[in-house]
Amino acid sequence: MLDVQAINQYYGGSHTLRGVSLSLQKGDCLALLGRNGVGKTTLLKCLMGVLPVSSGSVVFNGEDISRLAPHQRAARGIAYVPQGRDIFSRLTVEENILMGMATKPAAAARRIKGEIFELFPVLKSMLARRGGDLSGGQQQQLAIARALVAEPKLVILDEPTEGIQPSIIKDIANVIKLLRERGDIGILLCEQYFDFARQLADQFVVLSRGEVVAAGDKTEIDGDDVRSHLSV
Amino acid sequence: TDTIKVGILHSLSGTMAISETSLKDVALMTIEEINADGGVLGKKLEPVVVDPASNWPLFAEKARQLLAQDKVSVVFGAWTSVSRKSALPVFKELNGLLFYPVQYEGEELEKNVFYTGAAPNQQAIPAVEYLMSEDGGGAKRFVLLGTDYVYPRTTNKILRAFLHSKGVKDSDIEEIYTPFGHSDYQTIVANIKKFSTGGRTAVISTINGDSNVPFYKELGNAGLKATDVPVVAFSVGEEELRGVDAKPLVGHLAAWNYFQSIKNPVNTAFIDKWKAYAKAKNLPNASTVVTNDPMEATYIGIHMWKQAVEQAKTTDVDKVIEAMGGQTFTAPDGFTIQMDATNHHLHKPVYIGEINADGQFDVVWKTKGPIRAQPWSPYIAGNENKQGL
Amino acid sequence: MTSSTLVTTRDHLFRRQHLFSPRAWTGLLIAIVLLALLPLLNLVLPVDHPLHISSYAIALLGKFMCYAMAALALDLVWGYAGILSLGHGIFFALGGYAHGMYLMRSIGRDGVYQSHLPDFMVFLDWREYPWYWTFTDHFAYAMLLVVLVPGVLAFIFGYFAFRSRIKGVYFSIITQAMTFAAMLLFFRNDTGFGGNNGFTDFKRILGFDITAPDTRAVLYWTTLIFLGLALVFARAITQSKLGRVLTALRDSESRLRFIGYDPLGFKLFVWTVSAIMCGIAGALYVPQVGIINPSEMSTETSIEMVIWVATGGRGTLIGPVLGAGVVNGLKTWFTSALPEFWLYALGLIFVLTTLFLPHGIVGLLRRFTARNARRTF
Amino acid sequence: MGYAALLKSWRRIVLAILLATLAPIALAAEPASIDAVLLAPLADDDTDAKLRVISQLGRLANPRAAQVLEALSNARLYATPEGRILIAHDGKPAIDPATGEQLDVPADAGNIMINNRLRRAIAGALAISQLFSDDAQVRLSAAKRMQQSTDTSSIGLIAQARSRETNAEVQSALDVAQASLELKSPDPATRLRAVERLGHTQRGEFRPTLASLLAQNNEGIYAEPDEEVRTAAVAALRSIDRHLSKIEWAGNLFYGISLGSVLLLAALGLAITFGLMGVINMAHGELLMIGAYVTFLMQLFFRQFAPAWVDWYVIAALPMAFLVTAGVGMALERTVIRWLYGRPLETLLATWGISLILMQGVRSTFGAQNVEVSNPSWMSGGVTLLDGLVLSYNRLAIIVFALLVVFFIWLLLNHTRLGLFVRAITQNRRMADCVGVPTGRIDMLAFGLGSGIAGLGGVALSQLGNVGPDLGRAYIVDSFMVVVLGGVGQLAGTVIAAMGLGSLNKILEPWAGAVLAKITILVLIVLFVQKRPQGLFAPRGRSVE
Amino acid sequence: MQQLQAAVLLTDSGSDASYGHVTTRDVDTRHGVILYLEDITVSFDGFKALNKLSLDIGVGELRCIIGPNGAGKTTMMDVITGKTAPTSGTAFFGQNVDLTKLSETEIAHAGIGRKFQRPTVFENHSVFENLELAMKTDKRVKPTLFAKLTGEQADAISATLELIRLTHEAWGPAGLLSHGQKQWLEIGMLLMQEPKLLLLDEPVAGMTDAETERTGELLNELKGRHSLMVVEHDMDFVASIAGSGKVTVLHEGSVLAEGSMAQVQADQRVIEVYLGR
Ligand SMILES: Nc1ncnc2c1ncn2[C@@H]1O[C@H](COP(=O)(O)OP(=O)(O)OP(=O)(O)O)[C@@H](O)[C@H]1O
Ligand SMILES: Nc1ncnc2c1ncn2[C@@H]1O[C@H](COP(=O)(O)OP(=O)(O)OP(=O)(O)O)[C@@H](O)[C@H]1O
Ligand SMILES: NC(N)=O
Ligand SMILES: [Mg+2]
Ligand SMILES: [Mg+2]
Repeated sequence: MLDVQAINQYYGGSHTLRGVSLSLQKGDCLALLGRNGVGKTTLLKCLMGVLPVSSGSVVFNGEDISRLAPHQRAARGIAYVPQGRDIFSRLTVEENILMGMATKPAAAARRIKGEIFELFPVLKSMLARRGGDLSGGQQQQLAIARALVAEPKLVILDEPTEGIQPSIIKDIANVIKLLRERGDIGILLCEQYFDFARQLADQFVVLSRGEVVAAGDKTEIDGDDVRSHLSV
Repeated sequence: TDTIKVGILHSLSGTMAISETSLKDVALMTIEEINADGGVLGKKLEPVVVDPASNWPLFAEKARQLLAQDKVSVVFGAWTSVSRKSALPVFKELNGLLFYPVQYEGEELEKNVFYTGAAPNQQAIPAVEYLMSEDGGGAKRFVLLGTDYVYPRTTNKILRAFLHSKGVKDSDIEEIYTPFGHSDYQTIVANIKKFSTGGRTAVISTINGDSNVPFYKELGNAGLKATDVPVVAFSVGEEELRGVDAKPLVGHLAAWNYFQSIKNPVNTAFIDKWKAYAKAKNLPNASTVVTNDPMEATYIGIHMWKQAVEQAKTTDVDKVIEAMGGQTFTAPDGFTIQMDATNHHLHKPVYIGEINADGQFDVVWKTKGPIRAQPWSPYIAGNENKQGL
Repeated sequence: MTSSTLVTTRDHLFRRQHLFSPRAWTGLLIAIVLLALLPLLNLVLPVDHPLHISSYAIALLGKFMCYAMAALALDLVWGYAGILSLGHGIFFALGGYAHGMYLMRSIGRDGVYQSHLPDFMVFLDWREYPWYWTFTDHFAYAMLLVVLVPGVLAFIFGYFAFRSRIKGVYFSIITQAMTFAAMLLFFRNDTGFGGNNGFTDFKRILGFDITAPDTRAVLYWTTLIFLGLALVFARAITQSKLGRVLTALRDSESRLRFIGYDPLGFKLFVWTVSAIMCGIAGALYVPQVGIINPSEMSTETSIEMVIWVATGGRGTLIGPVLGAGVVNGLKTWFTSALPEFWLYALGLIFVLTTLFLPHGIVGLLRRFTARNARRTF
Repeated sequence: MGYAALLKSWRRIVLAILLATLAPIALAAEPASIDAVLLAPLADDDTDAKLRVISQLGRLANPRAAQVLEALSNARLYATPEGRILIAHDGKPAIDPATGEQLDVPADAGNIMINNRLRRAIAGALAISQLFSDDAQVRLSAAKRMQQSTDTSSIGLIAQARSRETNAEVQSALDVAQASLELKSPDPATRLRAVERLGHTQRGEFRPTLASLLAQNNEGIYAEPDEEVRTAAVAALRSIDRHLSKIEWAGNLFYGISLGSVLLLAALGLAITFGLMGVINMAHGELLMIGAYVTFLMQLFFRQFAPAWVDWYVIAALPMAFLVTAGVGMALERTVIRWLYGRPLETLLATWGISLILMQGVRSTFGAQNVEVSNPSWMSGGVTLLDGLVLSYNRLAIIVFALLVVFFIWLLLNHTRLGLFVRAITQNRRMADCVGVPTGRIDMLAFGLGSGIAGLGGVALSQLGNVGPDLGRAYIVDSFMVVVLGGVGQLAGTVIAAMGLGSLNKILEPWAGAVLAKITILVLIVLFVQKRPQGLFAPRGRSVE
Repeated sequence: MQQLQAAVLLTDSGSDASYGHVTTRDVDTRHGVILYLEDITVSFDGFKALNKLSLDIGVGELRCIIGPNGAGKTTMMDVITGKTAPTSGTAFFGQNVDLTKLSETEIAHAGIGRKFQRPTVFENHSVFENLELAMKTDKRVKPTLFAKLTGEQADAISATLELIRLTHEAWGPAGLLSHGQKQWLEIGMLLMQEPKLLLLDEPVAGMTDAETERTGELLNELKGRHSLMVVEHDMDFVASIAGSGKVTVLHEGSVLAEGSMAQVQADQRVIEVYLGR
């Protein structure tokens, strides 16, 4: 469903992504790994359309979306949990979740379905609180909830477990598994927490200095090999 | 050179543009008229228009530009007294020549300036006398309402002294000032109303510029009619009334030395010329243009300067000043008026008009003929000895 | 520790610790010398000489330099410390009024009413100078006021505002409110500063005829010297560690607190310095322009100052100086060349500058001299 | 024939008899038509003679005399050079009141001008005959006018009217009118009764006459000789003064609310473009101005094409102004402002430039002068409360209108997603884009909405003050103050701030004057922000950083 | 590892205030306790983020704090650093410094440094300048205006740069760093302040496992000579730094459990609310 071909990206003079390619099938979970500062976030931003690519293509469900604006990509079913959460800090929790449904028709986006609160019960008790007042972990949960209510076809998660308590990480893992099992959604997961990634991913792509240095599915790839790419 | 440069120093933007743009246009019209007549000393006049943008210090700067850079022979310009005061030092320093076309407070006499508007005794004093007369309503109490700057302050100082001389007590005089651009007159109108419960009251308004419209609207809506509390204004003319619905104002008064409604052939020609000019130049709202007192004063000023230059046979400032004294001109105000030989002011007739529904004035009182200006008001102590230059 | 690291570090540190790069020093000196020569073209050359410069042009340049100094002062707080003042006109005006009081008293009895009082006091029937005019006939005292009045006002205002942690638009708006209030106050004739007219018709400064060409030239040079000093001084501040604290303050004030800096003192320092600089600019402006009135405190004036800075390039020092010169130069030129259309031209320039020159004139210059420019100013 | 006409109405007979006793001159006149000789002085310059004619005409119980008076007061009376007086009618031939002859006004006929003194006299003269009108409303206003009369000779007429009057309101008005004349009665008891009656009215207009009773001449002798009457006068004055101060308070409150709604209307658009969107929109004032000019154009349009409906031009101007300014706003947003999001201070520079262009644009098109926008008749004048407090209709309308606009915005922001989207965009544009908000379109709509509301504000402002190129400049500072004081992005805060500033201003103004009041307000704003550095409705907590 | 040591040595020299005089009362830690929190309550519109929280930390202790999201860990740090005023309760730095009466700046002066949960660096300043600003020195106006960077100080900054592996980015704006790099920069800034008590809110969030390990080593080095309070959700990391030290579990604003890592991990209540089954 997602096919990324030879993306190049520059920040001013520095070449951040160098010919990155990857592809993701419906129902799969792809984990994107790499050390700090190698360009993982940059890649995800390029996929979401937040950053322009200077060359290469992003094809989603057969359509080249590499020139589309983020909201157009969102409309095509891509949801994004950014690193750093990007909560609308002065909107209430409820409004934040409603924002997740921005691509839906207004009538359908009046109420929040209860399901999401089963996953993140804490949000339910805090609907009226401002997003920015939440604790770090609560915000992270909110960001994930916001992406999930959009009922996306592809969800891009940039370090979703950051700052989240262990028990909820487990829950999130379960949800991702569940989504994956449903088979109608693609998951692109960028993660530092290797065990978490390994538990969920069908495929791995390891990035180093903007280049793909290793890729393969979970049967092919060897954990220690990946780890070696991740250490200094 | 084969032209004579003439500076025009009127605000074309900012708060005073309302009043001053038409003076610039009249000046250009007059210059065109003179040029069509063969110019001055065989040379064409070349207008140099600058925009001091209602900013007083800019008046000084632009005056300096006109005199030092463009080397104009004369400048026609300024409206508010404060702009004149700010440009004055430049005219003195560079020995320039300024024709100032607006009624003002007096208390000034400069060799480099010719005042073609009214001094207080040619406008304010007769207006108050009229208000006190049987016909004017026999006012006993007075609200002196003005914009807070030198012209209203000084004028009211003179008027207060004048009223004292007529036996009016301080308790029967209320002086109120508002800043330029003031727009909420609710409280002030309520105050006037309250003040008027103390006896026959008239308002003497030296409100300038933009504030007049909200003031009159408030007055109308608060139900204060001219028959109850008449307002006489010194800065409201035909041009200002273009921006107001005149119906609620009918009966309120203004004192000037000229009204568009004055009937005489010179005036008719002047009005026609102006209307034709507006149409030809495609001025905004050309179909509704009006003439007013400062426009007439500008027109007179330019013509008199031309006469003086021709008499002096030079544009040299000192010689022109010399030649200005005693110049006469058949003015649209219905008289052949004269530049005083000593005090640089015109002898002017005084008219008091009531606003009618068309935004014009019906003359209800006038002097028999032109009267001489007293720039040094006799009502101000210490002025007794000041007369000519 | 690799040696290459040390080299770059030292390199950077070296560049950082010098006030100006040699190139910038040269440029600055050449500019000052050229500007200093201009009045001579007015004084020495005969009027009809092709190189003669009119007294008008000199006066204009003198005025622009005062504006440039005000812009520089504003940029110090806005560009570096992120404090946007929409009311800097008040400091400019207060400096001007302080000097103006002295100039008014130097008129002596040469006014219209030949009184020892200024004309406007005479027509208000005042018999004596009000207390706040005491000693203003002494030049030195007036100069003290030029520094003290804007300085003290800024200090008090700043102390309370910064202590309450008023920031962003809230701060901008209260500076506007303060200046607007002051303008209304000064517009009142009863306040004792000449109302709408302000002070004008000066005759003498320190006994010299204020309109004499050589007096004007001296005023011009004085302004030039002060502008040069202001530039060096501002550069010294922004180059110091304090300068970096200021920019940190602009970007994240609360973070700065947690590493142990008290923003109050830093803000107050730069705010007061800026106000004083602005006051001095105002004091230099008055004798050259020949009038000071409350319109200098109008909202428009203060906003225009912001515009000079933005046009020139906020957060650079030469930018505001250029901005003040260019914007005012264009304005002067347009108001005569296109008296009825100048607002279109000026407005369009503002719009285009923001759209196409996000870093102002300096940004444009840098694009041309891209290589070395980054650290010169 | 004249008598025949009189016989038609018994009222007229009564009146004629009455007039016969009171005004012998009137008897001599021919009632149906008017003697040209009587009218002749109207053509001259002598005001006193004119006054005599007016008072005589007033006593002629003659419709034609009333017609002459009305024509005189409406400047429709002409005099030919031969001294013939003609009543002109718009579109119809003129009538010679002396002969009834219909003819065109000769070209050399001059309009007879009047002044305030004559106007007052005409009103009084007309009032006498109107006292006997069939219409109670006309009688009432005539009676009120008679209260101002100083002509003691009309006492009898008033008494007569009073005796026949059935309407209670008119009765009491006549009583007052009678009382005000009876102050001059030689009988102390009558005077006493009159003083008491006038005191009861509590109306300020009787203050001068009552006060004059207490005046002392140089020898210390009172104008009113009777001690008892003087005591009553003192009491009456006190009662009037009490009432006046009550009116003053109520007035200040009203003025405050009214000023508040003006500030509110001026600021509401900015509450959206600046408060919600973060654009420091210096061209906001010019959007107000455009709204006002649209109103002006609508008025022109109606005058030209639908003169019968001209009173409703303001209503029609509302949607037009909204659309036009919204269009201008959207165009600005698409061409300039969209490039500046995230650089709020740059918007200041660009919108300042835009404001200069818009201002000059209007100046070039409509001229530098103000244009005339008149209140529709239903917005002119006012309702009188408490016998002396006039609440003008235009201000009332504006208060109501302000509330409506607030309600409209509230609906839009809280019951559509627009408000949510706009707030989300200003907080985190990139993320809003990522969740699927078409930021470009929302920005355009929101800016259009803010501008459109500014346009509505402009319509309102056009009803109060100047409509000229500088209109906007006058409101820009106040608008920003209101929005900021209320707390940026807080609609409720904006409303309260506007009302608070308005009321405070008007409470301070009577004793401090307009300027000091404004200065005080500004100083209070500065102090207030010390206490609330984020405005009235400041959000607190972590989310603020 | 030798750079690491260098940095640790540097932070050691902090006590002798060699960079001009810093005017704060000396913290009295004679009782061996550097931080006392007693009955701290913080309520936001009725919601109690902290509820009668009591806690103390000994001199030289490294205390790990864990607890569910929203337990109040960050709020506690806010109270200690003066960002949030407690609704009730007392907070003392040593025996004598009442933290509730001091401003953020004064608390920083007294010797408490903090790394924030979300990295907050001066984005427009270079990495070098970020460290320079944080560096312990007299931070009042006048000394700052006339401050000159000494060779010694420059070296200290260079050492820290090496330690946080940002030498190559030293002169680029900090805003351009990646998330993990900013985390490191924050840690670097904290070290430059040479505080007596270091508060670290989720120091390894977003770091790779290798980086996490390094951080652990660094903290272990600091332990003993400095007092540290570390908040983390990464249990392996917590285990690696806690050693035999105490771990405190916060829940709903107060202490739920306290003890060694093993004790805590075995606690049923902790498993219930935090670790999950
Ligand atoms: N706006 C920018 N301009 C220039 N360089 C940037 C910018 N943003 C990031 N970089 C640089 O690009 C590189 C990649 O950054 P990116 O955020 O993609 O890393 P990452 O792999 O997500 O790291 P982390 O694991 O720390 O989140 C980093 O070296 C960073 O310094
Ligand atoms: N200003 C505020 N207004 C309302 N609630 C707040 C505010 N600040 C914090 N809270 C609430 O207080 C609680 C404690 O927050 P805190 O950030 O201290 O949690 P934490 O323990 O740091 O959590 P995490 O592990 O997720 O970072 C949370 O429920 C949060 O929503
Ligand atoms: N002279 C005037 N009207 O200012
Ligand atoms: Mg990343
Ligand atoms: Mg936390």
